Amino acid sequence: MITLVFLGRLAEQAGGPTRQLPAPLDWAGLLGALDTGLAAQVASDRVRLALNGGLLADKTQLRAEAGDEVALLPPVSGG
Amino acid sequence: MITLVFLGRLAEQAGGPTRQLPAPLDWAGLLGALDTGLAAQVASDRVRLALNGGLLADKTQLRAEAGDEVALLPPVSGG
Amino acid sequence: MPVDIRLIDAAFAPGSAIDAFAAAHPQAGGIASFTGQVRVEEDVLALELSHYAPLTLPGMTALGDDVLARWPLAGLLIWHRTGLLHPAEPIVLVVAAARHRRDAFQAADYAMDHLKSDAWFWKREQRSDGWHWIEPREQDHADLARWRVGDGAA
Amino acid sequence: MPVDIRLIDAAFAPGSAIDAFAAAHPQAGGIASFTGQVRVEEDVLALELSHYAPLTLPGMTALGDDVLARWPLAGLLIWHRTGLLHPAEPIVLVVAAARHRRDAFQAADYAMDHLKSDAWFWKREQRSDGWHWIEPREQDHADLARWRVGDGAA
Repeated sequence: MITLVFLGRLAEQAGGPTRQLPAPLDWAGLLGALDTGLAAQVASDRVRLALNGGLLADKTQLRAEAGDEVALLPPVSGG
Repeated sequence: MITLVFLGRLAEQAGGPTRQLPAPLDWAGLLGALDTGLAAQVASDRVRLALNGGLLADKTQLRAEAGDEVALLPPVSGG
Repeated sequence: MPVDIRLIDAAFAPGSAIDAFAAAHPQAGGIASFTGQVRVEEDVLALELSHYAPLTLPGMTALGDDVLARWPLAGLLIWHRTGLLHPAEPIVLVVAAARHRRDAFQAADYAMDHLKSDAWFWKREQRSDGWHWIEPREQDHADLARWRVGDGAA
Repeated sequence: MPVDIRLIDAAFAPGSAIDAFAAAHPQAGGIASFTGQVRVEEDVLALELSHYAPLTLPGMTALGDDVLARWPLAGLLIWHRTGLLHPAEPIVLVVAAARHRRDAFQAADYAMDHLKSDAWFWKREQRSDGWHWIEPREQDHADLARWRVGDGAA
Protein backbone atom coordinates (compact mmCIF):
# COMPACT_ATOMS: atom_id res chain seq x y z
CA MET A 1 0.00 0.00 0.00
CA ILE A 2 0.91 3.65 -0.44
CA THR A 3 0.00 6.30 2.13
CA LEU A 4 -1.34 9.64 0.93
CA VAL A 5 -0.93 12.50 3.42
CA PHE A 6 -3.20 15.50 2.91
CA LEU A 7 -1.99 18.76 4.43
CA GLY A 8 -3.81 21.98 5.28
CA ARG A 9 -7.18 22.47 3.66
CA LEU A 10 -6.67 19.38 1.49
CA ALA A 11 -7.11 17.23 4.61
CA GLU A 12 -10.48 18.81 5.16
CA GLN A 13 -11.49 18.29 1.53
CA ALA A 14 -10.23 14.71 1.51
CA GLY A 15 -12.25 13.95 4.63
CA GLY A 16 -9.15 13.03 6.65
CA PRO A 17 -5.40 13.51 6.93
CA THR A 18 -4.37 10.19 5.29
CA ARG A 19 -5.62 7.63 2.83
CA GLN A 20 -4.23 4.28 1.60
CA LEU A 21 -3.98 3.43 -2.08
CA PRO A 22 -2.70 0.24 -3.74
CA ALA A 23 0.86 0.28 -5.12
CA PRO A 24 2.24 1.20 -7.54
CA LEU A 25 0.94 4.74 -8.09
CA ASP A 26 1.72 7.31 -10.76
CA TRP A 27 0.35 10.80 -11.45
CA ALA A 28 -2.61 9.59 -13.52
CA GLY A 29 -3.40 6.96 -10.92
CA LEU A 30 -3.33 9.55 -8.15
CA LEU A 31 -5.69 11.93 -9.94
CA GLY A 32 -7.99 9.03 -10.85
CA ALA A 33 -8.24 7.95 -7.21
CA LEU A 34 -9.39 11.38 -5.99
CA ASP A 35 -12.83 12.83 -6.51
CA THR A 36 -13.13 15.46 -9.23
CA GLY A 37 -12.94 18.59 -7.05
CA LEU A 38 -9.97 17.37 -5.09
CA ALA A 39 -8.19 16.10 -8.24
CA ALA A 40 -8.56 19.53 -9.87
CA GLN A 41 -6.95 21.18 -6.85
CA VAL A 42 -4.12 18.66 -6.69
CA ALA A 43 -3.49 19.22 -10.40
CA SER A 44 -3.24 23.00 -9.97
CA ASP A 45 0.15 24.72 -9.98
CA ARG A 46 -0.26 25.69 -6.35
CA VAL A 47 -0.19 22.16 -4.91
CA ARG A 48 3.13 20.34 -4.61
CA LEU A 49 3.91 16.67 -3.98
CA ALA A 50 6.54 15.13 -1.73
CA LEU A 51 7.59 11.50 -2.02
CA ASN A 52 8.96 10.12 1.27
CA GLY A 53 9.72 13.68 2.47
CA GLY A 54 11.41 14.86 -0.74
CA LEU A 55 9.68 17.52 -2.81
CA LEU A 56 9.09 16.53 -6.42
CA ALA A 57 10.31 19.09 -8.94
CA ASP A 58 7.75 17.73 -11.45
CA LYS A 59 4.82 16.09 -9.74
CA THR A 60 3.57 14.52 -12.97
CA GLN A 61 6.66 12.26 -12.79
CA LEU A 62 5.35 10.64 -9.57
CA ARG A 63 6.32 6.95 -9.25
CA ALA A 64 5.38 5.54 -5.85
CA GLU A 65 5.98 1.96 -4.74
CA ALA A 66 4.63 -0.12 -1.86
CA GLY A 67 5.48 1.47 1.52
CA ASP A 68 6.00 4.94 0.08
CA GLU A 69 4.42 8.07 1.51
CA VAL A 70 3.06 10.72 -0.86
CA ALA A 71 2.29 14.12 0.71
CA LEU A 72 -0.06 16.59 -0.99
CA LEU A 73 0.98 20.12 0.01
CA PRO A 74 -1.18 23.18 -0.62
CA PRO A 75 0.38 26.67 -0.38
CA VAL A 76 1.51 27.51 3.14
CA SER A 77 -0.36 30.17 5.08
CA GLY A 78 0.71 33.79 5.21
CA GLY A 79 1.82 35.53 8.29
CA MET B 1 28.41 82.03 39.56
CA ILE B 2 28.23 79.84 36.49
CA THR B 3 28.60 76.06 36.69
CA LEU B 4 30.72 74.29 34.08
CA VAL B 5 29.91 70.59 33.63
CA PHE B 6 32.63 68.47 32.04
CA LEU B 7 31.48 65.25 30.40
CA GLY B 8 33.35 62.12 29.39
CA ARG B 9 37.10 62.42 29.14
CA LEU B 10 36.91 66.20 29.64
CA ALA B 11 35.96 65.57 33.29
CA GLU B 12 39.15 63.63 33.71
CA GLN B 13 41.21 66.31 32.02
CA ALA B 14 39.55 69.09 34.01
CA GLY B 15 40.27 67.23 37.25
CA GLY B 16 36.59 66.91 38.15
CA PRO B 17 33.07 66.89 36.75
CA THR B 18 32.18 70.51 37.58
CA ARG B 19 33.80 73.88 38.13
CA GLN B 20 32.43 77.30 39.14
CA LEU B 21 33.30 80.46 37.22
CA PRO B 22 32.19 84.05 37.88
CA ALA B 23 29.33 85.43 35.75
CA PRO B 24 28.99 86.59 33.06
CA LEU B 25 30.88 84.27 30.77
CA ASP B 26 31.39 84.33 27.00
CA TRP B 27 33.39 82.11 24.64
CA ALA B 28 36.66 84.00 25.10
CA GLY B 29 36.17 84.01 28.86
CA LEU B 30 35.56 80.28 28.89
CA LEU B 31 38.69 79.47 26.89
CA GLY B 32 40.71 81.87 29.04
CA ALA B 33 39.58 80.15 32.22
CA LEU B 34 40.74 76.71 31.07
CA ASP B 35 44.34 75.56 30.91
CA THR B 36 45.88 75.48 27.44
CA GLY B 37 45.46 71.76 26.68
CA LEU B 38 41.84 71.69 27.79
CA ALA B 39 41.04 74.98 26.01
CA ALA B 40 42.42 73.57 22.75
CA GLN B 41 40.16 70.55 23.06
CA VAL B 42 37.09 72.60 23.91
CA ALA B 43 37.83 74.83 20.91
CA SER B 44 37.98 71.85 18.53
CA ASP B 45 35.05 71.07 16.23
CA ARG B 46 34.39 67.84 18.08
CA VAL B 47 33.36 69.41 21.40
CA ARG B 48 29.90 70.95 21.72
CA LEU B 49 28.46 73.25 24.36
CA ALA B 50 25.03 73.20 25.98
CA LEU B 51 23.63 76.15 27.92
CA ASN B 52 21.08 75.08 30.53
CA GLY B 53 20.47 71.82 28.66
CA GLY B 54 20.13 73.36 25.20
CA LEU B 55 22.82 72.63 22.61
CA LEU B 56 24.40 75.73 21.13
CA ALA B 57 24.46 75.76 17.34
CA ASP B 58 27.47 78.08 17.47
CA LYS B 59 29.42 77.72 20.67
CA THR B 60 31.43 80.90 20.06
CA GLN B 61 28.16 82.79 20.66
CA LEU B 62 28.08 81.60 24.30
CA ARG B 63 26.55 84.16 26.70
CA ALA B 64 26.10 82.72 30.19
CA GLU B 65 24.66 84.66 33.13
CA ALA B 66 24.67 84.01 36.88
CA GLY B 67 23.00 80.70 37.73
CA ASP B 68 23.47 79.23 34.25
CA GLU B 69 24.94 75.78 33.61
CA VAL B 70 27.36 75.31 30.72
CA ALA B 71 28.06 71.70 29.70
CA LEU B 72 31.16 70.75 27.69
CA LEU B 73 30.36 67.69 25.58
CA PRO B 74 33.02 65.62 23.83
CA PRO B 75 31.99 63.15 21.09
CA VAL B 76 29.87 60.32 22.45
CA SER B 77 31.33 56.84 22.53
CA GLY B 78 30.79 54.30 19.80
CA GLY B 79 29.09 51.15 20.36
CA MET C 1 26.17 24.33 19.82
CA PRO C 2 25.40 27.72 18.29
CA VAL C 3 22.12 26.72 16.61
CA ASP C 4 18.91 25.92 18.51
CA ILE C 5 16.07 24.95 16.17
CA ARG C 6 12.85 23.47 17.55
CA LEU C 7 9.27 22.67 16.79
CA ILE C 8 7.38 23.23 20.05
CA ASP C 9 3.96 21.85 20.88
CA ALA C 10 3.20 23.83 24.05
CA ALA C 11 3.16 27.50 25.07
CA PHE C 12 6.54 29.07 25.84
CA ALA C 13 7.84 32.42 27.14
CA PRO C 14 10.09 34.19 24.61
CA GLY C 15 11.72 36.34 27.30
CA SER C 16 13.12 33.38 29.20
CA ALA C 17 14.47 31.93 25.96
CA ILE C 18 16.05 35.27 25.01
CA ASP C 19 17.72 35.71 28.41
CA ALA C 20 19.06 32.14 28.40
CA PHE C 21 20.30 32.59 24.84
CA ALA C 22 22.03 35.88 25.70
CA ALA C 23 23.68 34.29 28.73
CA ALA C 24 24.89 31.43 26.52
CA HIS C 25 26.61 33.88 24.15
CA PRO C 26 28.47 36.34 26.39
CA GLN C 27 30.98 37.13 23.67
CA ALA C 28 28.18 38.61 21.51
CA GLY C 29 27.60 42.32 21.90
CA GLY C 30 24.14 42.30 20.38
CA ILE C 31 21.08 40.09 20.42
CA ALA C 32 18.22 40.73 17.99
CA SER C 33 14.95 38.90 18.42
CA PHE C 34 11.59 38.67 16.77
CA THR C 35 8.49 37.18 18.37
CA GLY C 36 5.36 36.56 16.35
CA GLN C 37 2.31 36.14 18.54
CA VAL C 38 -1.33 35.30 17.92
CA ARG C 39 -3.02 38.67 17.62
CA VAL C 40 -5.86 39.29 20.01
CA GLU C 41 -8.65 40.16 17.63
CA GLU C 42 -12.36 40.23 17.92
CA ASP C 43 -13.84 36.86 17.03
CA VAL C 44 -10.57 34.91 16.84
CA LEU C 45 -10.84 32.12 19.41
CA ALA C 46 -7.84 29.99 18.47
CA LEU C 47 -5.22 29.31 15.82
CA GLU C 48 -4.18 25.83 14.72
CA LEU C 49 -0.81 25.19 13.10
CA SER C 50 -0.27 21.94 11.27
CA HIS C 51 2.98 20.89 9.65
CA TYR C 52 4.46 17.97 7.72
CA ALA C 53 7.28 16.68 9.88
CA PRO C 54 9.45 15.23 7.06
CA LEU C 55 9.65 18.70 5.48
CA THR C 56 9.21 21.24 8.26
CA LEU C 57 12.10 20.59 10.62
CA PRO C 58 14.62 19.86 7.82
CA GLY C 59 13.46 23.11 6.20
CA MET C 60 14.12 25.02 9.43
CA THR C 61 17.50 23.35 9.84
CA ALA C 62 18.51 24.22 6.28
CA LEU C 63 17.40 27.80 6.89
CA GLY C 64 19.57 27.92 10.01
CA ASP C 65 22.58 26.75 7.99
CA ASP C 66 21.85 29.35 5.32
CA VAL C 67 21.66 32.16 7.91
CA LEU C 68 24.90 31.07 9.60
CA ALA C 69 26.66 31.02 6.23
CA ARG C 70 25.55 34.59 5.48
CA TRP C 71 26.35 36.40 8.73
CA PRO C 72 29.04 35.91 11.38
CA LEU C 73 26.83 34.95 14.31
CA ALA C 74 27.65 33.77 17.80
CA GLY C 75 24.35 31.92 17.89
CA LEU C 76 20.96 31.48 16.27
CA LEU C 77 17.66 30.30 17.72
CA ILE C 78 14.55 29.44 15.70
CA TRP C 79 11.56 28.09 17.60
CA HIS C 80 8.16 27.53 16.01
CA ARG C 81 4.94 26.48 17.68
CA THR C 82 2.69 23.76 16.33
CA GLY C 83 -0.75 22.62 17.45
CA LEU C 84 -3.53 24.67 18.99
CA LEU C 85 -2.65 28.23 20.05
CA HIS C 86 -4.71 30.76 21.96
CA PRO C 87 -4.71 34.53 21.37
CA ALA C 88 -1.56 36.30 22.67
CA GLU C 89 0.51 33.09 22.65
CA PRO C 90 3.86 33.24 20.82
CA ILE C 91 3.93 31.45 17.45
CA VAL C 92 7.53 31.96 16.46
CA LEU C 93 10.73 33.21 18.06
CA VAL C 94 13.91 34.01 16.17
CA VAL C 95 16.99 35.22 18.07
CA ALA C 96 20.38 36.04 16.60
CA ALA C 97 23.48 36.91 18.62
CA ALA C 98 26.44 38.59 16.96
CA ARG C 99 29.44 40.69 17.74
CA HIS C 100 27.98 43.47 15.60
CA ARG C 101 24.46 44.82 15.77
CA ARG C 102 23.77 44.90 12.07
CA ASP C 103 24.60 41.21 11.64
CA ALA C 104 22.18 40.26 14.42
CA PHE C 105 19.36 42.39 13.01
CA GLN C 106 19.80 41.21 9.43
CA ALA C 107 20.08 37.55 10.39
CA ALA C 108 16.84 37.67 12.42
CA ASP C 109 15.06 39.61 9.71
CA TYR C 110 16.21 37.22 6.97
CA ALA C 111 15.29 34.15 9.01
CA MET C 112 11.76 35.47 9.56
CA ASP C 113 11.30 36.32 5.88
CA HIS C 114 12.44 32.85 4.82
CA LEU C 115 10.76 30.82 7.53
CA LYS C 116 7.51 30.86 5.61
CA SER C 117 8.96 29.58 2.38
CA ASP C 118 11.51 27.16 3.83
CA ALA C 119 9.37 25.75 6.64
CA TRP C 120 5.97 24.35 5.89
CA PHE C 121 3.08 25.39 8.13
CA TRP C 122 -0.63 25.54 7.49
CA LYS C 123 -2.76 27.71 9.72
CA ARG C 124 -6.44 27.97 10.39
CA GLU C 125 -8.35 30.29 12.67
CA GLN C 126 -11.31 29.39 14.79
CA ARG C 127 -14.00 32.05 14.78
CA SER C 128 -17.50 31.93 16.18
CA ASP C 129 -18.75 30.59 12.82
CA GLY C 130 -16.11 27.84 12.58
CA TRP C 131 -12.61 27.22 11.23
CA HIS C 132 -11.09 29.27 8.40
CA TRP C 133 -7.83 28.51 6.56
CA ILE C 134 -5.33 31.36 6.31
CA GLU C 135 -4.22 32.00 2.74
CA PRO C 136 -0.73 32.93 1.52
CA ARG C 137 0.01 36.67 1.55
CA GLU C 138 1.46 38.74 -1.27
CA GLN C 139 3.54 40.67 1.32
CA ASP C 140 5.48 37.48 2.09
CA HIS C 141 6.68 37.30 -1.51
CA ALA C 142 7.70 40.96 -1.42
CA ASP C 143 9.61 40.39 1.84
CA LEU C 144 11.51 37.49 0.29
CA ALA C 145 12.28 39.42 -2.87
CA ARG C 146 14.14 42.04 -0.79
CA TRP C 147 16.95 39.59 -0.16
CA ARG C 148 17.46 38.67 -3.83
CA VAL C 149 18.61 42.17 -4.77
CA GLY C 150 21.91 43.21 -3.21
CA ASP C 151 22.25 39.98 -1.23
CA GLY C 152 21.44 40.98 2.31
CA ALA C 153 22.68 44.53 2.08
CA ALA C 154 19.15 45.95 2.44
CA MET D 1 0.92 54.73 27.20
CA PRO D 2 2.63 53.15 24.20
CA VAL D 3 6.10 54.54 24.87
CA ASP D 4 8.33 53.38 27.73
CA ILE D 5 11.63 55.28 27.82
CA ARG D 6 13.95 54.96 30.79
CA LEU D 7 17.45 55.55 32.05
CA ILE D 8 18.19 52.67 34.41
CA ASP D 9 20.90 52.62 37.05
CA ALA D 10 20.84 48.94 38.02
CA ALA D 11 21.03 45.61 36.19
CA PHE D 12 17.85 44.42 34.47
CA ALA D 13 16.66 41.31 32.60
CA PRO D 14 15.67 42.07 28.99
CA GLY D 15 13.54 38.92 28.74
CA SER D 16 11.19 39.95 31.54
CA ALA D 17 10.82 43.37 29.96
CA ILE D 18 10.13 41.85 26.53
CA ASP D 19 7.50 39.44 27.89
CA ALA D 20 5.75 42.20 29.87
CA PHE D 21 5.85 44.46 26.83
CA ALA D 22 4.42 41.75 24.56
CA ALA D 23 1.64 41.07 27.07
CA ALA D 24 0.85 44.79 27.18
CA HIS D 25 0.39 44.90 23.40
CA PRO D 26 -1.76 41.86 22.57
CA GLN D 27 -3.07 43.50 19.40
CA ALA D 28 0.45 43.51 17.93
CA GLY D 29 1.37 40.51 15.85
CA GLY D 30 5.10 41.08 16.03
CA ILE D 31 7.65 42.20 18.58
CA ALA D 32 11.20 43.01 17.51
CA SER D 33 13.87 43.58 20.13
CA PHE D 34 17.51 44.40 20.34
CA THR D 35 19.66 43.96 23.43
CA GLY D 36 23.16 45.35 23.61
CA GLN D 37 25.22 43.75 26.33
CA VAL D 38 28.70 44.26 27.72
CA ARG D 39 30.86 41.82 25.78
CA VAL D 40 32.79 39.35 27.87
CA GLU D 41 36.32 39.98 26.66
CA GLU D 42 39.64 39.22 28.08
CA ASP D 43 40.86 42.04 30.28
CA VAL D 44 37.60 44.02 30.38
CA LEU D 45 36.61 44.23 34.03
CA ALA D 46 33.84 46.81 33.89
CA LEU D 47 32.19 49.46 31.74
CA GLU D 48 31.09 52.85 33.05
CA LEU D 49 28.41 54.88 31.28
CA SER D 50 28.06 58.53 32.14
CA HIS D 51 25.43 60.85 30.71
CA TYR D 52 24.26 64.45 30.95
CA ALA D 53 20.73 64.29 32.27
CA PRO D 54 19.46 67.55 30.70
CA LEU D 55 20.28 66.16 27.25
CA THR D 56 20.13 62.40 27.49
CA LEU D 57 16.55 61.63 28.49
CA PRO D 58 15.04 64.43 26.34
CA GLY D 59 17.12 63.03 23.46
CA MET D 60 15.71 59.55 24.03
CA THR D 61 12.17 60.93 24.30
CA ALA D 62 12.53 62.86 21.06
CA LEU D 63 13.87 59.73 19.38
CA GLY D 64 10.82 57.82 20.61
CA ASP D 65 8.52 60.45 19.09
CA ASP D 66 10.46 60.29 15.83
CA VAL D 67 10.17 56.49 15.65
CA LEU D 68 6.43 56.57 16.41
CA ALA D 69 5.92 59.15 13.67
CA ARG D 70 7.70 56.94 11.12
CA TRP D 71 6.12 53.54 11.74
CA PRO D 72 2.65 52.46 12.89
CA LEU D 73 3.60 50.84 16.19
CA ALA D 74 1.50 49.44 19.00
CA GLY D 75 4.30 50.24 21.44
CA LEU D 76 7.94 51.19 21.79
CA LEU D 77 10.37 50.60 24.65
CA ILE D 78 13.84 52.16 24.95
CA TRP D 79 15.79 51.43 28.11
CA HIS D 80 19.42 52.45 28.60
CA ARG D 81 21.71 51.63 31.49
CA THR D 82 23.89 54.19 33.21
CA GLY D 83 26.55 53.76 35.87
CA LEU D 84 28.89 50.86 36.40
CA LEU D 85 28.23 47.70 34.37
CA HIS D 86 29.85 44.30 34.57
CA PRO D 87 30.59 41.99 31.62
CA ALA D 88 27.47 40.28 30.20
CA GLU D 89 25.11 42.88 31.68
CA PRO D 90 22.61 44.48 29.28
CA ILE D 91 23.41 48.07 28.28
CA VAL D 92 20.47 48.89 26.08
CA LEU D 93 17.13 47.33 25.19
CA VAL D 94 14.90 48.48 22.36
CA VAL D 95 11.57 46.73 21.74
CA ALA D 96 9.00 47.62 19.09
CA ALA D 97 5.57 46.04 18.78
CA ALA D 98 3.60 46.39 15.58
CA ARG D 99 0.83 44.78 13.64
CA HIS D 100 3.27 44.02 10.83
CA ARG D 101 6.67 42.44 11.18
CA ARG D 102 8.57 44.83 8.94
CA ASP D 103 7.43 47.87 10.92
CA ALA D 104 8.61 46.32 14.20
CA PHE D 105 12.03 45.36 12.75
CA GLN D 106 12.64 48.71 11.09
CA ALA D 107 11.56 50.72 14.12
CA ALA D 108 13.92 48.80 16.44
CA ASP D 109 16.77 49.01 13.94
CA TYR D 110 16.28 52.75 13.40
CA ALA D 111 16.02 53.42 17.14
CA MET D 112 19.31 51.62 17.77
CA ASP D 113 21.08 53.47 14.96
CA HIS D 114 19.90 56.84 16.25
CA LEU D 115 20.27 56.22 19.96
CA LYS D 116 23.96 57.05 19.79
CA SER D 117 23.50 60.38 18.07
CA ASP D 118 20.28 61.47 19.80
CA ALA D 119 21.13 60.27 23.30
CA TRP D 120 24.38 61.33 24.90
CA PHE D 121 26.46 58.67 26.61
CA TRP D 122 30.14 58.48 27.34
CA LYS D 123 31.70 55.11 28.03
CA ARG D 124 34.95 53.98 29.54
CA GLU D 125 36.29 50.50 30.08
CA GLN D 126 38.21 49.29 33.07
CA ARG D 127 41.10 47.02 32.14
CA SER D 128 43.86 45.69 34.33
CA ASP D 129 45.96 48.75 33.47
CA GLY D 130 43.20 51.23 34.30
CA TRP D 131 40.32 53.09 32.67
CA HIS D 132 40.11 53.75 28.91
CA TRP D 133 37.59 56.00 27.15
CA ILE D 134 35.75 54.47 24.20
CA GLU D 135 35.98 56.58 21.07
CA PRO D 136 33.28 57.20 18.45
CA ARG D 137 33.09 54.59 15.69
CA GLU D 138 32.95 55.22 11.96
CA GLN D 139 30.42 52.38 11.63
CA ASP D 140 27.92 54.41 13.65
CA HIS D 141 27.98 57.16 11.01
CA ALA D 142 27.51 54.59 8.25
CA ASP D 143 24.56 53.06 10.12
CA LEU D 144 22.91 56.46 10.44
CA ALA D 145 23.49 57.33 6.81
CA ARG D 146 21.45 54.28 5.76
CA TRP D 147 18.27 56.01 6.87
CA ARG D 148 18.88 59.22 4.94
CA VAL D 149 18.58 57.51 1.57
CA GLY D 150 15.11 56.18 0.80
CA ASP D 151 13.73 57.15 4.19
CA GLY D 152 13.45 53.93 6.09
CA ALA D 153 12.84 51.69 3.11
CA ALA D 154 16.19 49.94 3.54
